[in-house]
Amino acid sequence: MADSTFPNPAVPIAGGAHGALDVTPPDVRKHSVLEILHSWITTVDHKKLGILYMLYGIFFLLVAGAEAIAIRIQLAVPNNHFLSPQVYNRFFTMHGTTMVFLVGMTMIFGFANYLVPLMIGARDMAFPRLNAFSFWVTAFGGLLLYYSFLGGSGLYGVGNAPDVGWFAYAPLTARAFSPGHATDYWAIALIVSGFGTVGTAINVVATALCMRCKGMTLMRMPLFVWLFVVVSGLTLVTITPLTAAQIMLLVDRYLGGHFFDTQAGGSAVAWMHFFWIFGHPEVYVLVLPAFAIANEVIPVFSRKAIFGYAAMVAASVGIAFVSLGVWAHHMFTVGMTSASNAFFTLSTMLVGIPTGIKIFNWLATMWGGRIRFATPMLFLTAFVFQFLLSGLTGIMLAVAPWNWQLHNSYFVIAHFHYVLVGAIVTAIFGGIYYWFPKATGRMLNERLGKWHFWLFTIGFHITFDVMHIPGLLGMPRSIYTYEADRGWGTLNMIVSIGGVIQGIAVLIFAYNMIVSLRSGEKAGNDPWDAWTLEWATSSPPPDYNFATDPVVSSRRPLWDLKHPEDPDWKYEA
Amino acid sequence: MSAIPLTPHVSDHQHPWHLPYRGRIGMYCLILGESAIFIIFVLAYVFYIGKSLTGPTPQQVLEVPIFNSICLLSSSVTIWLAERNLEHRKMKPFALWWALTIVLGLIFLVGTGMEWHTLIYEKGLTVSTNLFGTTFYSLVGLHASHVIFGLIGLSLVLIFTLTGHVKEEHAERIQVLALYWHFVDAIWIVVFTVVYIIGR
Amino acid sequence: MNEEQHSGSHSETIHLPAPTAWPIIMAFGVMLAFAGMVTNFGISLLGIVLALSGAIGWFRQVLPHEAHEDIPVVVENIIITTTRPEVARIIVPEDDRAHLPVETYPVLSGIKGGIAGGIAMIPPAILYGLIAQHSIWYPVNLLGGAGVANWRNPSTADIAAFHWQGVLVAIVIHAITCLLVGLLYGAMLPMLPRRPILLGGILAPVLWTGLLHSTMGVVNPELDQHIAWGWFLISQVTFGLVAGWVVAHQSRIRTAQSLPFIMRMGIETPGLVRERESATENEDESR
Amino acid sequence: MPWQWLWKTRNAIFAAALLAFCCGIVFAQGPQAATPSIFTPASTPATEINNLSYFVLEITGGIFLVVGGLLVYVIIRYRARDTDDNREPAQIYGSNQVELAWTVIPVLIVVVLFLTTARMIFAIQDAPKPKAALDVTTVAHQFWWEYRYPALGVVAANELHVPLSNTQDPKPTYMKLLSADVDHSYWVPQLSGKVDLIPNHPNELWIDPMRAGLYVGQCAQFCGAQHAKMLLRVYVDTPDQFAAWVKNQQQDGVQDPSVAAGRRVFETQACMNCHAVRGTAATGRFGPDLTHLMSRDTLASGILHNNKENLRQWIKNPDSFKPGSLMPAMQLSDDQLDQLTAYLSTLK
Repeated sequence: MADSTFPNPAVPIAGGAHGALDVTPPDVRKHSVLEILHSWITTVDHKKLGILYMLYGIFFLLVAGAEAIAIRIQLAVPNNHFLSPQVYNRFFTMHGTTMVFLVGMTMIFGFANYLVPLMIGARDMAFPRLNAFSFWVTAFGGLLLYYSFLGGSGLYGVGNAPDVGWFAYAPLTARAFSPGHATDYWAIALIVSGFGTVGTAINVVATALCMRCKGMTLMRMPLFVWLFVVVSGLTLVTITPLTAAQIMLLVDRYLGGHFFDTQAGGSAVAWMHFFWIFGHPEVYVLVLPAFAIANEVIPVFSRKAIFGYAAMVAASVGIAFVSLGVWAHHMFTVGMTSASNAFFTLSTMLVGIPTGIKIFNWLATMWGGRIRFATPMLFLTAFVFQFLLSGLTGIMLAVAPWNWQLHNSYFVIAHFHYVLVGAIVTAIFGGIYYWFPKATGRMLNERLGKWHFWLFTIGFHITFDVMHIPGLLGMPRSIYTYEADRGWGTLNMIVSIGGVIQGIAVLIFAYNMIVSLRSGEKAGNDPWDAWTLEWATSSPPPDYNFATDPVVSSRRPLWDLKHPEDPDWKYEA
Repeated sequence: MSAIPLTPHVSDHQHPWHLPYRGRIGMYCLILGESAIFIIFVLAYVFYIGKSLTGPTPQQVLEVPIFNSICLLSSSVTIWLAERNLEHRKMKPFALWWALTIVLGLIFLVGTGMEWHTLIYEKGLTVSTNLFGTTFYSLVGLHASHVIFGLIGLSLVLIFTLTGHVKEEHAERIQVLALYWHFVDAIWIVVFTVVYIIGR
Repeated sequence: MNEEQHSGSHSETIHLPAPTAWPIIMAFGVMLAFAGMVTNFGISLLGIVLALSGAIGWFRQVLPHEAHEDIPVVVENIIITTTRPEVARIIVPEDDRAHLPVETYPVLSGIKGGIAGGIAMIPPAILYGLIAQHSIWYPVNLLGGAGVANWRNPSTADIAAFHWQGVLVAIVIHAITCLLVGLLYGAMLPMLPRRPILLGGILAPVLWTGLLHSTMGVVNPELDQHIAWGWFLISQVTFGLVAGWVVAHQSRIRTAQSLPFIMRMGIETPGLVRERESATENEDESR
Repeated sequence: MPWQWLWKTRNAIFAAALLAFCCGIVFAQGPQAATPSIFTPASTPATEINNLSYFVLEITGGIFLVVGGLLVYVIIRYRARDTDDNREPAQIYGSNQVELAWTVIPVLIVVVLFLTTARMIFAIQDAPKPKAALDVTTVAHQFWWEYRYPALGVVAANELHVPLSNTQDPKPTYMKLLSADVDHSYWVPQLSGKVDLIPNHPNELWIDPMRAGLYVGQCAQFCGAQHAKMLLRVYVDTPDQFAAWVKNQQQDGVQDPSVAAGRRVFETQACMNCHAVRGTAATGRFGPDLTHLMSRDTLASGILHNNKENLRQWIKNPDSFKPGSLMPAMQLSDDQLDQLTAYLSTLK
């Protein structure tokens, strides 16, 4: 690694700045179906595993989306009988659990797997076999969870899925109130997929710290990689408490323990603490990757460097730390002391400061740029707007007295769907439009993409803007139906219509992926005129990513090549 | 070996490019996650001290396992001595210290097993007896399971050493395993303090 | 370190970790081992056997040497090019506002000013307490009242008495607010025209008092009921004047008003950096 | 050209129009009389929260206008145009001063918001309890509410009666909140914020309703199959009404010999294992106390109007109204049903 010969002197191209790289064309040998299947099952390649993660996530996005549509049909009119209460309770439990653990977590780790090694100029993850194990154990955990629909009470019982809410508050999860195995499925499936999550988190941190190419110092890493280091660190200290709580739950259910047995002096509130010690940072585990995508897409489409790189890193680390001390804002109504309520109000509001810094920095990045509104940028612009709104409703919820009214109401549902759909899913869509050409070599269809964007965004706002209102009018969450005289009917009908529009948009997206994969426009290695290392190799990248190890000297290595007269390293040094 | 010149900056070529060992970073991450699990169990234990509605209480049944603890904690020293010997390519002392570490760990496990046997069959404390039983067996059991996993790893290394497969170049990997063992020992200090000193 | 990934890349092949089925077998085994808890013990047993065999197979993959396969490299030129070959610069006109003074105060001066002002506004507040209510605790409790438990409809005597929580909360609120205001002041100072005494001493306190006057009913109604706005304004102006005086007596630095707003904001961009460097060079020469 | 611009942004305009249309529907229809809106408070805690919420709404609304306005400005002003000169824009890397400024301003806003909130938390949560306060013990069950008035010797179910309060002579109601099984949450939005009912973890809640009338709400913590039909009804009575209600509730169950057959059914068919009728052998505690069943407006925790036909249907098959309810269908014959209904109808 020590010598630095220049085997490929730059070839001048008329009208463009330039550099040169060595790569290979993709392997063109014909394979049988079995061979291809075998290669995907046995692969330890971070790119293939990343794609597997994404496909798995998209599959469960459709499943959990279908559950959401069923839930919305049930709630569209008062006293509906579309779903029985039992089925409704299973659906909303499975919808929440699936979206958080099987869609959110897998998709973000899909991005991490595919992009982190490419962005830091590495050939693979630090532990490639652990990477494969992590994916498969997560995947099997998800399948186990859904197997509960078939085998809820053991193979011989009537099929039922978990129905205790994704938060599974004790003592509803005790044997006395949840007989059969439905709740066990929930706990066990999450423990199993938790192994995979922890494995991948370890892998991402080790990759980012130990596999960087020459010259890629920590303060030159793309913000995307930085954010994923923070996310993985946060995952390590949040998924594990969940696992601990699930172990306690299983001790209670299988060995007759009393952790959450209120009859024997156990505490139902202890479960809430343990769950939210996981549950709240988990929100940041999911939303920081959305920031990561924004940090890459917004600068490229604004044609400007990110504003305040160091401040962005500091804000991300700050968010991670503060997020560990805010969990009890989910518990303002359980009867904590007034001093605790005040403390958690303050700590929750403090999260608003680093997130505010991030929004301002994105705005400043766009300010003075030449913003191209291609589909990825459309999604990321909507992301900034929607994230701003969800942050503001978050401030409202942090105000403990107001939270006593809003907690567990549809206002909360609207708020966190604003974060999860309006910020995270929107950013992930943007990210897929942005990196799909890199992963497949073909562009996603721009026209279908615009349809997807506008239908999805309009549907989103119809659903979740309106959904705040029934919460303010007293509608609690998790109810399978409601009385006709409460004045919630019309609002819920509108919300449901919006949900269907979003569903259509997601189907358009799935169609777009299939069509573009077969016959999309050829992408070339750098379709967006971008600046990070993944665009310095062919699309899709060869198995070994880079034929020769890259060497970088700034945060935007490709900018340096494209603009030798104004390179970043001159400024950063 | 060649490199792609992505506008290399002059100063970059003067410093050797050094990155941390991935095994060590991975183990630190694992330890971070494991610590979080233990923190939750320890918090649960502390929270439930004195909340049991029925006996027996810790004062009635628990005896402080001093010999056990000394064995486990001294195994941290022996494994450190083993590491030092490996670095200096002294394979025989390495194997000796390493084996001693395993023996000390085994003594600890057997001690814990005897303690549990007494508690279950003589003093009538099981997981389902009361809150103390639930939290005690969970916390100590969680730690014991880590000791077991550590011992399996240590034994594998010992087997490979005796068959002559372990060489000096594996020192880094073996140090990673030793790191895990140090962690298990350090956790015992916490568990010991909470269960046998604060909780008793 | 990183032996198999990064070595030998100069040849026609590259070592990559070999594909292996052991991780998926182990993953399936782990899942089955757990699934046995909800189905049948036999499934757990099968899972454990699978997981163990997976672990052993995996072990043999990495020990004593990690298995890898050789991927042939075909060298192809990749052209890195852009459709926008030129970069715009922020143009800084040289004659921009050259008549304004070219000196201002460093950011830290704002913090110092905030501390000094915070200390200076205590005497007038205490004086008000002594004159109006014969108690130095009166203004303290008004400020700290939010943190004192059970503080509902307090009597004047209540407010005039000593409460340690009130003192504590008042000190914290006072210190934080003064520091923050000072910091904000220091951060924005280099962007704004000078006259810190006029701006920070008179204008800002008047605006601030007006803002508080309109919102205090919600923020703290007890304070709102008992407050003497005249005295409040005096305290605020004291803060502003002292803070401004302290700032004004800091040594000045040169980055100043001859530059356009964008440079006074401290914006970092290639063109401006060069400009700034050349400015400091000129400065050195002139000295 | 403005027309071109309009054409290009037709999607955005379409979206805005659709949103405006939806909002129109919402506000044209307006909340109905029975809507438990948090913006129509009738009790001190709810009123104070209402005032606080307007204050927070103003601040967050201001932030939204500023930041959202900047975003819209940036999108319009800095979008790539056809007249683009095809250069990269000037690269700007950051500014410590600007970062500092937009860090400190949010911190100041947080300080103000926090102080306001903290004061309100202490004011509501730690309010001193006046001597005149009425004590009620509320016990939540899957899926109904039990109300005990320890000082008055009254046990009621599902419909809470409390006296009217006023600022001169406050007569607040202090509720001790308990749970018999799983977590529940007490939420009548017009009277106060919600407080959870957690087994082995007593909580407290106070209200001082200033307007007489009926206030509705429902359980706000998922508690099992029929969480949705665990409705709350709080009747705020004038002092005279309340006194009359208490007087009636304090009496034993009516003993009408003309319905003795129904009473026999009640006592032989396991009804009395779960339900109590004071003055009889029935002392069950799992289900609602039925001593004054007919003094209530509703059945089954607020989901059915209380009349003979509904009562009969409910006894016949509770699952047809509340699938998953813990009350079993007793497989009574039609005669038994008629007799039982007749008996229960006398329990005024």
